[in-house]
Amino acid sequence: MLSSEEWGIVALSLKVGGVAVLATLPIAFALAWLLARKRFPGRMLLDGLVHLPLVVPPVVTGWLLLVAFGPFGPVGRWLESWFGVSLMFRWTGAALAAAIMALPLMVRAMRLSIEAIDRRLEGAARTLGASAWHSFWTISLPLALPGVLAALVLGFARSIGEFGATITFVSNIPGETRTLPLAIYSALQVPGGEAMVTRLALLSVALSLAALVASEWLVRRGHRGQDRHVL
Amino acid sequence: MLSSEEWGIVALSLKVGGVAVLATLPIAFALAWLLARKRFPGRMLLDGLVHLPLVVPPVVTGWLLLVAFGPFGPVGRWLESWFGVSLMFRWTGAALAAAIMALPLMVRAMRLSIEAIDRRLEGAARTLGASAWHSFWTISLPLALPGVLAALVLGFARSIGEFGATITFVSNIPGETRTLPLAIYSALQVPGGEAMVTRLALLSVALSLAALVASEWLVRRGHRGQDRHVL
Amino acid sequence: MSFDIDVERRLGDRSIGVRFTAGAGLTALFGPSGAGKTSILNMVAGLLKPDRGHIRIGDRTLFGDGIDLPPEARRIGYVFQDGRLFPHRRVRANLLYGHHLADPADRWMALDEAVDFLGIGHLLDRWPHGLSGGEAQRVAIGRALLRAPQCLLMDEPLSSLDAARREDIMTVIERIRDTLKLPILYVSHDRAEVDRLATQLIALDG
Amino acid sequence: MSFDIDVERRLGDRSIGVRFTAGAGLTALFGPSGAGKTSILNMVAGLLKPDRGHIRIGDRTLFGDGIDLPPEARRIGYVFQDGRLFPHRRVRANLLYGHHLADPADRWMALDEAVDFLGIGHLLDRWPHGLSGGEAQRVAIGRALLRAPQCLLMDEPLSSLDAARREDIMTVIERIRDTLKLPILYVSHDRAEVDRLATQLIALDG
Amino acid sequence: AERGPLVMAAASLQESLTEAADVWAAKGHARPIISFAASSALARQLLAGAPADLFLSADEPWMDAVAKAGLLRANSRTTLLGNRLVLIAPVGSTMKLTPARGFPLARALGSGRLALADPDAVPAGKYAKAALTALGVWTSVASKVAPAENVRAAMALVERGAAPLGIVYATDARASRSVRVVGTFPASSHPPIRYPVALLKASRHKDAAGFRAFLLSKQGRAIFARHGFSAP
Ligand SMILES: Nc1ncnc2c1ncn2[C@@H]1O[C@H](COP(=O)(O)OP(=O)(O)OP(=O)(O)O)[C@@H](O)[C@H]1O
Ligand SMILES: Nc1ncnc2c1ncn2[C@@H]1O[C@H](COP(=O)(O)OP(=O)(O)OP(=O)(O)O)[C@@H](O)[C@H]1O
Ligand SMILES: [Mg+2]
Ligand SMILES: [Mg+2]
Repeated sequence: MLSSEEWGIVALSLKVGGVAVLATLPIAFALAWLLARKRFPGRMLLDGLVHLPLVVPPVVTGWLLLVAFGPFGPVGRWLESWFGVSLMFRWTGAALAAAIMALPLMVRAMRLSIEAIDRRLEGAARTLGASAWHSFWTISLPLALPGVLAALVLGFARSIGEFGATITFVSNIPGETRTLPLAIYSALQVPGGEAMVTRLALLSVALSLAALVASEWLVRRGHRGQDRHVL
Repeated sequence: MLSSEEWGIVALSLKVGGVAVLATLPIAFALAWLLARKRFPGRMLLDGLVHLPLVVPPVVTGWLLLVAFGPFGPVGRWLESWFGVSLMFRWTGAALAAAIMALPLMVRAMRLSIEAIDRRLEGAARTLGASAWHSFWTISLPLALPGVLAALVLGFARSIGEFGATITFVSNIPGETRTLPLAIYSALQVPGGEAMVTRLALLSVALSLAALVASEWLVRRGHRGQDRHVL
Repeated sequence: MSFDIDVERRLGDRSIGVRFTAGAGLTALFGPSGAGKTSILNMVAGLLKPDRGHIRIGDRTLFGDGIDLPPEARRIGYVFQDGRLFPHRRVRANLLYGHHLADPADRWMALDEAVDFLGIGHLLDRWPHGLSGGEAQRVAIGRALLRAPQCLLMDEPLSSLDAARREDIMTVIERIRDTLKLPILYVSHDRAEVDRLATQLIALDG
Repeated sequence: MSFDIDVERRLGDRSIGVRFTAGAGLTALFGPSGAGKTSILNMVAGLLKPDRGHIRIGDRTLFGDGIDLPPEARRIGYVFQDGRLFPHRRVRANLLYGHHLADPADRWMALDEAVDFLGIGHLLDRWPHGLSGGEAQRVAIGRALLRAPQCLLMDEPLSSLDAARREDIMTVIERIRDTLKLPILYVSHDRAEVDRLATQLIALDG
Repeated sequence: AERGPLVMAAASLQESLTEAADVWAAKGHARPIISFAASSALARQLLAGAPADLFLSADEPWMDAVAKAGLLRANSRTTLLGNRLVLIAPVGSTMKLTPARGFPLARALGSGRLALADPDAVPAGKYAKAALTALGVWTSVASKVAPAENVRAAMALVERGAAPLGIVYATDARASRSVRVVGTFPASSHPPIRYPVALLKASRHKDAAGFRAFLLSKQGRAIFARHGFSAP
């Protein structure tokens, strides 16, 4: 059904999208928590920064990544000299680009859920002997689960669809950075490539539908009979 | 500070983003409501469809729009012959592209808020004489407001940043479809255009920050002292 | 005859049911925790659909014989066991929510009067969040009375009030029962309260 | 001397304050709705920070003199006026939440015993959503007792329970008061309840 | 003011064509409205029935596709410009290398990559691939290529040091201060680089043909030459 090249592209997309979303999740949650719960100077600024990848065209984001993480860039130079690591032309670079593009969506979704938590339940947990930390893990986080799941779905879908920042930052290298959207782009550049485009586009749709179904299943599993509002 | 050409670009971006978000808002809310509240055959499919613009690379979305809404496309032909309207090369087409790209983000945000509503409050409104419709307007919708505001912010930011679908669908026409990201793209094509790129990128950042501040202000105004959890 | 109720409904793995007719006045539902008192009020209010049976109040059929009136058409004032105030509306807007929706000709209590005997005048501009338990309960009573109901459902309305306030409100309930002759379905665990107010007593067992 | 409390706190445009010392046993807080009873319990529990003053229980200072213990270090069992059960955990997990966190050596009640006198054995696998008012209240009492507290705060714990269940629970409270000698701060509007349980009565006025 | 003709032009013509339009407008004509995007995107818009007057493509196949759909005005297609391919390196690089048959490109790259526009899709990349193939070095560098979205993106990779070498149009390299031209590819090593121009059948604008003629005129060609384009 799929050629082995197509399988490779799908596998790479899954790897890039999966790693991007899972690695971003804790950071995004921390940011969502900060923005939802804390008042500090520079909060609006942080909020703005988080939204940036949404506003700035992806190619510009990719270009900024190149400027920062490229061999001449400050971060790139530092990574290279301290860890001998370079993200250039690597799938890890593609994951970084995808993660940054997915970040605003993930933060917003989780922030909405965190803001909807009944904080008195956290107080109740504290009187029952839970430290702030324990109450976070057993009460706040589970109650924010709808947002976390929404963040996973949105983030994964966005990562799977990421194109502009990726190709600008790490170019379009088969087997390393050529994810589904980049393969689709290549096909679109060729007159008469529509059949290939359709085929690959349907593939990405199938991937994200699978992610959706999985997340709905998780929600349903988590919700069995419970409801958020009690007395 | 800004040249008149730059002012024109900013004004166009605001118009495109504003119209896209405001026109999409009711549709997105209706979809969010359906997905959050109703169980019907094909619900997963609808959910998947809503997420599509996130997954499929923007150029593909633009291409599909072109195929459907172009003068030779089925919808385009119908619009032309019945209403004498064409979206080709028009800012309305850019708004359509932005709206479609913003849709998944807006639906998710509002869906999260709708799912967090304490439905017993709607029951209470009904016993007080409110029709389902009145209870929706006076109880459900205000309680879903955090999600609506998040949808506005996310949708506007996404619209302001929309590039791939727009340039593919309605091209890059000064004064009509050349929004900020397209102007940035044009500047990027000019070697040494970095200064211009930076300038325009900062402009889009400023726009979206303004939107953020406005939304935070709205939230605070709406929340004065209230809290979602009572007894 | 004001109440003619015969309903049954499965909840989880148990079945809640009751069958009674009651004359005018205040009918007290009595029974242990979990017996199904709240569920029965919910069925009368139209918030919970009985699996079978009928609900008639006076000469109106609310449920049964193919009829199933929506809650807003039942013209019932329901004081919930939990306050269930609207968190996004101030106390005044909570009180007036149903009042504004009612036909002016049907209204039989004014805001001032309710505010007065409930002693909530100083709370009108507050948000529900931050009200004490008893304060919220009083606002909930006011909201239900101001909606111009033709029948009252009260689920432990006085449970967290002090004796003096309780006395004031009971006086008003008696007036509603005797002067306005509204049928009232009343849930309480307090024997003294029930003895004083109830015209009739329906016992449920758990 | 078990309670030595002297606190003050502004809430909105009013000031809540109380100052009392009480001996061993059960101290009842009595006062009209809105007097500040719940706020005082919240201050003792560490959920509301007094503007000034001190809170001492036995020989431990919970607040004042530069000390402000976090709620989890106060070793208090708090039965809230509203149930405040964790909606995402089943009844059993709600009951055991604090139990598991307590030092086994400090525990003085087992799950079985609590379930037994509260009569909630059939609810253990249920979600809090769908519990009746009295059922939720009983689970909340159990959860506070099982947390192995060294002091109890109870805010109208029996308000929506029937007489028989109330009797069972009062017997247990008496036992806790007399055998375990835990200091208890108790809010109730029920005169009979207070007369029977209270060693000492603190009146607050609104 | 009167609207000028609508011109669909390859993005790489941005500076030169803008200048040409300015000069044309200064002659008292309505200023043409120019949409710059990838030739592929523009061609697809035309294929979908977009009503434009003039199309300037960066390569022949997309113009062919539009022609095949019967959208071009008869006899209006002609070649406007030519360009050259150059090998570039970051400005600080001291690399010496002349593109010629069998030149040691792979060795010069070492473990680095060669930045190109996508050789399977984007015109500049296709020319580069053809040139390297003709010079007999393609097989040795094929696995070291970094295919970018377009020429400018490829050049950015070299400018930022991500790639030690890249192949771009002479016009691009000339305009960037961050890259150095290492060598120019022999014109014979690749198919001639040509920018075709054509009027569209759907064109109604009275100035369309005039603007096309102006671009092809001596004055027009001089503007493009100033930006580094060669005559076709
Ligand atoms: N969704 C549900 N699933 C399972 N059982 C339910 C559900 N909803 C209610 N019940 C059960 O139905 C019974 C009746 O509940 P109801 O709230 O009517 O009791 P009640 O008589 O009002 O009790 P209380 O005096 O404690 O308020 C309870 O045992 C309750 O646990
Ligand atoms: N955030 C707030 N803003 C303004 N007033 C507040 C706030 N929180 C509490 N109050 C007021 O403080 C007073 C004390 O409240 P508290 O809940 O302690 O009363 P209580 O004695 O427990 O009453 P009840 O018996 O009705 O439960 C009430 O009048 C309440 O309205
Ligand atoms: Mg009940
Ligand atoms: Mg209280």
